[in-house]
Amino acid sequence: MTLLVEDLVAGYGDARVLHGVSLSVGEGEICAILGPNGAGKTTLLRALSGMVRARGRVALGGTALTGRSPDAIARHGVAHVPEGRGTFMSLTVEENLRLGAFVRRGRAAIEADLDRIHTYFPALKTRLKQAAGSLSGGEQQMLAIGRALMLRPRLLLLDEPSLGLAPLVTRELFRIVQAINAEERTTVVVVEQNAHLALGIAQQAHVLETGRIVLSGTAERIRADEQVAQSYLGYRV
Amino acid sequence: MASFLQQVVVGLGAGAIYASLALALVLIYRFTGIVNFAQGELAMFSTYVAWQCVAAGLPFWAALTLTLVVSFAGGMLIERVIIRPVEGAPELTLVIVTVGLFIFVNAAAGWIWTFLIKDFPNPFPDGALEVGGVSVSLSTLGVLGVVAVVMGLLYLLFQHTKIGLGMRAVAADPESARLVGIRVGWTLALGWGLAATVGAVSGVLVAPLLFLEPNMMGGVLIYAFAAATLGGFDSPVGAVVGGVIVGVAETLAGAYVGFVGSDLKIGVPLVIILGVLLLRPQGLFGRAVVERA
Amino acid sequence: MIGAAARPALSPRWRWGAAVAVLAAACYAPFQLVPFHVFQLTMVLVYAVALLGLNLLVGHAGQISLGHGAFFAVGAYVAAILLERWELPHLLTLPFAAALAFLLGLGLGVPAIRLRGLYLALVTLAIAIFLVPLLKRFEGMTGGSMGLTTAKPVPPAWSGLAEDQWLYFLTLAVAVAAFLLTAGLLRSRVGRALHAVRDNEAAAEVMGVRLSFYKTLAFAWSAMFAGAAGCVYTWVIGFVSPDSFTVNLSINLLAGLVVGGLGSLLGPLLGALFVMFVPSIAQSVNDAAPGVVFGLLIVVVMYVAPTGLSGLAERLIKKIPRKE
Amino acid sequence: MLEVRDLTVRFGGITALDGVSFRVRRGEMAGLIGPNGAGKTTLFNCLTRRHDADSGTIVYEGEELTSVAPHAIARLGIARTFQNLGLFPRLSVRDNVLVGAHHRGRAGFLTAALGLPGVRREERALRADADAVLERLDLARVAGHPASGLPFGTLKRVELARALVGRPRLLLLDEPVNGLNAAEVEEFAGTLGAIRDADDLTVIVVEHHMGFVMGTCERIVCLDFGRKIAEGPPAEIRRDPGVIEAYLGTVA
Amino acid sequence: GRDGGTAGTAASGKCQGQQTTGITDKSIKLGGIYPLSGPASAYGDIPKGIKAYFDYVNAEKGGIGGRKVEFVVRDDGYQPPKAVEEARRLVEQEQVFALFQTLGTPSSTATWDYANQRKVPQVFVATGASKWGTDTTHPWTIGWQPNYISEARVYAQYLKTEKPDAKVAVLYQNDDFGKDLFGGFTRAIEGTGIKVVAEQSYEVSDPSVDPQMRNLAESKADVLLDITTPKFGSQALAADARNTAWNPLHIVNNVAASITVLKPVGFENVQGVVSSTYYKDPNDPMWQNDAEMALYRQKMGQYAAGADPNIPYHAFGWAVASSFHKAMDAAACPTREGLRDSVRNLKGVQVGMLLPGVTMDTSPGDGFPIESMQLMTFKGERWELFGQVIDTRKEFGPLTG
Ligand SMILES: Nc1ncnc2c1ncn2[C@@H]1O[C@H](COP(=O)(O)OP(=O)(O)OP(=O)(O)O)[C@@H](O)[C@H]1O
Ligand SMILES: Nc1ncnc2c1ncn2[C@@H]1O[C@H](COP(=O)(O)OP(=O)(O)OP(=O)(O)O)[C@@H](O)[C@H]1O
Ligand SMILES: [Mg+2]
Ligand SMILES: [Mg+2]
Repeated sequence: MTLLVEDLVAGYGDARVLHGVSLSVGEGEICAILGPNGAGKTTLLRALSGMVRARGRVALGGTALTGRSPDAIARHGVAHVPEGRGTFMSLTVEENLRLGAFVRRGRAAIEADLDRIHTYFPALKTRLKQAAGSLSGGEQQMLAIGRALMLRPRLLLLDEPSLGLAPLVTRELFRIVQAINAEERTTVVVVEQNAHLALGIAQQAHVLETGRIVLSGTAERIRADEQVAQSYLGYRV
Repeated sequence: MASFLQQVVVGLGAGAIYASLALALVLIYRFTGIVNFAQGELAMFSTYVAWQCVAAGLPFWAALTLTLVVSFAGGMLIERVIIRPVEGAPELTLVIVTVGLFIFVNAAAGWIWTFLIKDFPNPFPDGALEVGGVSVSLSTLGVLGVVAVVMGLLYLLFQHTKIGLGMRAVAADPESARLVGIRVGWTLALGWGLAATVGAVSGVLVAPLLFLEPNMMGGVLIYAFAAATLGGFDSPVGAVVGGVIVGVAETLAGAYVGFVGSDLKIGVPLVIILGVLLLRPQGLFGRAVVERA
Repeated sequence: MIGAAARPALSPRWRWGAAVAVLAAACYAPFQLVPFHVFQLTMVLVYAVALLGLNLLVGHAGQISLGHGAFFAVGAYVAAILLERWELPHLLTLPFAAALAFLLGLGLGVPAIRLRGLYLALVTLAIAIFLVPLLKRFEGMTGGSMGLTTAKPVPPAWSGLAEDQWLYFLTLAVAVAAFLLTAGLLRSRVGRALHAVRDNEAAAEVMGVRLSFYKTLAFAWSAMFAGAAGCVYTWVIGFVSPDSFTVNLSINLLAGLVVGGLGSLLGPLLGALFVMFVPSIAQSVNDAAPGVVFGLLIVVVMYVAPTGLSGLAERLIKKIPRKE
Repeated sequence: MLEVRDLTVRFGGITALDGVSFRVRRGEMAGLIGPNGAGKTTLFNCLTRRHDADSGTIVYEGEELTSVAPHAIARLGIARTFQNLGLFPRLSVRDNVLVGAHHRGRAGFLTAALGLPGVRREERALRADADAVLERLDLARVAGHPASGLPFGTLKRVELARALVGRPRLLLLDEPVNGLNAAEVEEFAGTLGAIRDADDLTVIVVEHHMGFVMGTCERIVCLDFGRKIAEGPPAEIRRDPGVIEAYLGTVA
Repeated sequence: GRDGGTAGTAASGKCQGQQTTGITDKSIKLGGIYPLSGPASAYGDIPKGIKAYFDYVNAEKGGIGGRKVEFVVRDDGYQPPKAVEEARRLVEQEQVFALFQTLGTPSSTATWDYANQRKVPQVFVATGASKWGTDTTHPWTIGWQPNYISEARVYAQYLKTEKPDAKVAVLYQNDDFGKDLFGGFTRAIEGTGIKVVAEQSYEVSDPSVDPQMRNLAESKADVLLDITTPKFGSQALAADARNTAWNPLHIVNNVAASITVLKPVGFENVQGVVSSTYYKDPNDPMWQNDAEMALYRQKMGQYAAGADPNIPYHAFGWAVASSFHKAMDAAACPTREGLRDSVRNLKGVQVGMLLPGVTMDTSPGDGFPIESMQLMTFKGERWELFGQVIDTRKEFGPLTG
């Protein structure tokens, strides 16, 4: 489904963080957001999923999302892997995953999806009855992603999904996202510091700096940009 | 021996009463993550509603049904009107709001119904069962039975239903609960509604034994807190086991431990609770929270 | 934008200025007010001292006590017994009351090492409940349910003050001392350690904060202030009885603190004002059932100021435009 | 400086660490890598006494750590950062950092409450130190801001500042460059190197950012399922088939 | 400041130099302190009866001696420090003539030093503690209702004649009230064949007295002395009724003897219960045709609309207000000193709401206005008075500290 964002303004209390962000992501497209520490990437995703109040226009497949509560937005098919993961620490891993499918119906499909998550992240499978709070950092990250996928979202918002994941798993993760995107035409917005990987699967990308989009284009174009290369792709010791 | 057993039975009866309110406390704790100081007063208010229905000529069971419905709606209304505006505030703020609610409901009941003692029809038949020289009143049996049923229902709700899962998610982390699509506001309102209903059951069980007046649940609340603390605040089974332990221990100590006597017997559950919590800080049946650095 | 969020409501210089102005006003007040109002202010200060202590524990160290009325009662009873049975001069009762409350707080701090949040709160509540029959039991010492009546402190001739004024200044001295002591604590490494324990125990411990030590001592200091407040209470009221120290007192104290504002220096004072004056306001609104109004007022205040009146005050002060 | 011998930690049925042994020399920068759930954080937790080891020993500067009280670790000169952030959200950045210097202070309840001159002197000194560290890590601008509400990357730096102000000799960093972009990682590597040289620090760093680990660490230990599967210089580790199989994957 | 706001008329003649604060030729201002909030709010009904009485007197009788009564009620929530505050508010700010009723022993004790220092009459405090009458250092404070010790003596006397070898089980509230009454009883049976064989106390915060009743039943005593407040009274009566294996003579103290306490238990369950009384219970059919009761009902309806006249506390308020009326009428001077002296010099004063034969009598050496009670037993749906009105002073001699 097409995601349309126009002139989005958001912040915390009196402090404004986003100063009019506009972008559009076509159905089944992957959009990468890059930007330095503190640019407002997280805030952008939070505004999309309703976690922070925002002005402007957000529409998914023609339905306006602005001003709606996060749960209404989630019921509309938007899944968000938030910064800090939002794990239900006192619940078990399995309960966390099932909560991802809370708004879905159809027992069989949900069970099948649980199995699917287990194959994506075998590490979780052996920990199903364990309190999610006792997982390692990376395992919790897998859980957060798994939980989002359990929604079978139409729009998937990923905030630094590779955070804390081992290299092997990170690559696997991006492969999975690409596969889901291809098979189910899920629209994806991904904020990611590992620009190589993000640009590798994205069709388009935006660079956010101090709450404004300073550069947009196709993934290839962005990759070719010198500034971007220096800040996001460059590091080789 | 018979006399000892008789004391145990008396303690069981008291314990069942504590447990009935403790169940409501546990319920709301599970849903909202707070202790509700007004729970007892809401139960008392519900009981007055039932009394009013009976006084207006309704048959007992119809009055009871109506009361449960009214209590459920009232609980939800309270959540919407009083709790919702402070949702997301620090936990203690919420607790103090329930203290305010406690004072409000107590005073309102006195204002509406006066402080005269009302008798409340007993749903259970009079009389007692005699077993080996120990007499167990049918009321006590009835209360125990109802408490067991409510406990079972709550256990099923918590452990085996989707709403149970959703509600635990809300109590654990409301923001994440929203992110997965749970209507947090409705879940909380539902929690208040259900807790008020369970509270109403408690009030209706208690009223024939303690007599209905605005302060009826004040003392019960204290012991219900003790029961829930001992059993672990998030477990319905714990609430009942805790209630029974508190009731029996207190009764036996009051009867047999000379220097404790009936004035200091309230110290006995305190000592038990301290002892248990020092060994198991999460209570007998509570879940330990795993925290990782 | 970060600067704006970081700006405290008042700069330190302003804070000191305000403190000095308040103190000056406090010293001037008793000469301007009728004795009844002087008495009311005295009681406000008594509660403020207790709330300062409670704030140290709840607001700063993050541990909930629903039983602070018990420490208050212990302080009050120590004073009453020393005055009544040993005929000690008033001022001498203060160290004893504070010390005994401190020791009891230390003892109760031990379960606090292990118990968390709710469980600790309810254990302290149980202790406050238990205290009432306990006071009645030791009748020979405590006067049982009849309580003890004590003499009021007599103003020394050199002061030229009336009894109410003298009491007021004694209480003010205790309150200022309590305020300075807590302010000193909070400004230091100790205050930071308490805050750290409140916000994240595990991280605090890794930083070298000894949890058991800080938790028990926070309890003890907090109890000490409550005990001192109780002692001054006895000076002012001249009568103690078990019924004066029921659970309601403990719950009122906590409610007052939360209403005033947890973890702020101003909170205890605002909370004390609330505890002292709002019940009368409630009665003037509805004297058939003041509780209805009082209960509602608590709810409404928490609605308007979820972080307490001090938070509200801070927000209002911030609204005043100032040049940067 | 540090010797871990045969360390085993179990949680119920899970063996998080299974007989791990290794040494770290003074002044060394060691890397600790391994798949998610391999036990890296658990190892840090043992070093800082968050967990009891089921068996094994940890000797730090000749002292057996397993019998040291958790709060006494900081005084021995061990500081750490947390993988999922372990800040004090309501405290300002400066106060967060000052808590890191807690063990360097002496003020007790009574002396602090009375505001004795010694306490003030000590406080002034600590504040000066904290401000210096904040300056060095480019945090002075946010020093008065509460920790909650700052961007993730900033908070990571606050944690580092908090660890440094305690003047540690052994610094344990759990995924320090998490969430930083390439340029920021580079900058961080530079800063860390400078600090290490200046303060004569020994560092153990857990990180999944291979560029960073391979570029900065002199020696790397790789864990998998709680066991050490490899140890050696970066170049060797990079080619180790076990490490590739379990952790890096084929295109490392 | 409001000092001297409502200075009264200057007293003249023999009353020269006495205090006239709060009283003029046209008005008299009284202040009362009751728990209107908190767990003891039930007592908050007393001032409603008082108010109704004063309103009635103001409207239809031209006030007390031509003075319209203004009655200011303050709430202390049954907390002594609050009572002190409210007493000072009434005296210093409201400038009342007298404190007409403070309720409860703790609140009254907390305020009496102040009232006496200030020389403000604190009349007819609503508690039955004996110290109001025996204490000699607080001349400005006086009680009204029969003190608990005297009441205990009435029951002791009754047992001495009816059951000289009685084995008594006692249930009492663990506070000043319970202790006073129980203590008085123990002293009154000293040297007789009557023995206390079991005692159990309860706290007002207890949910129920069932466990205590269970323990008392073990004693197999043949008399139960039930010293409780209304709710616990109902519970004890019900527990006694439920326990068919134990059937003691149940003596319930006056505080819990109202028909409103007995009715919820079921009249069939309280037959033969014994108590004593001194004022008329509006629920008791016995007083159906009583003139004062009729007046009370009518005026309550008129001046206290919405209040239920069946609540005995209203009748209590009515009775104490009319007692005050009588005392004020008898005062030689319309001054605070006049009131103080008047209430300590009552001679056979009859009050309509008191039982026939119960009068108010005091003297400089006797600070107890009401010391007579009559025993009664419950039959059918009403109390039945029996025997004579017992003047405990005559029967047992004066009560001393
Ligand atoms: N809860 C909050 N309260 C107040 N300000 C906040 C809050 N969260 C973020 N901010 C501010 O918003 C700005 C943008 O933060 P945001 O987290 O969106 O950045 P980011 O681009 O995601 O950075 P990072 O890469 O470090 O995660 C920052 O200046 C931050 O201080
Ligand atoms: N308290 C606990 N209870 C049960 N299992 C635990 C507990 N703590 C840790 N574990 C398990 O121990 C294993 C090791 O965890 P640890 O956090 O050390 O991994 P890690 O190597 O740091 O992984 P990551 O790279 O994901 O951070 C994990 O599988 C985790 O689930
Ligand atoms: Mg971010
Ligand atoms: Mg880890």
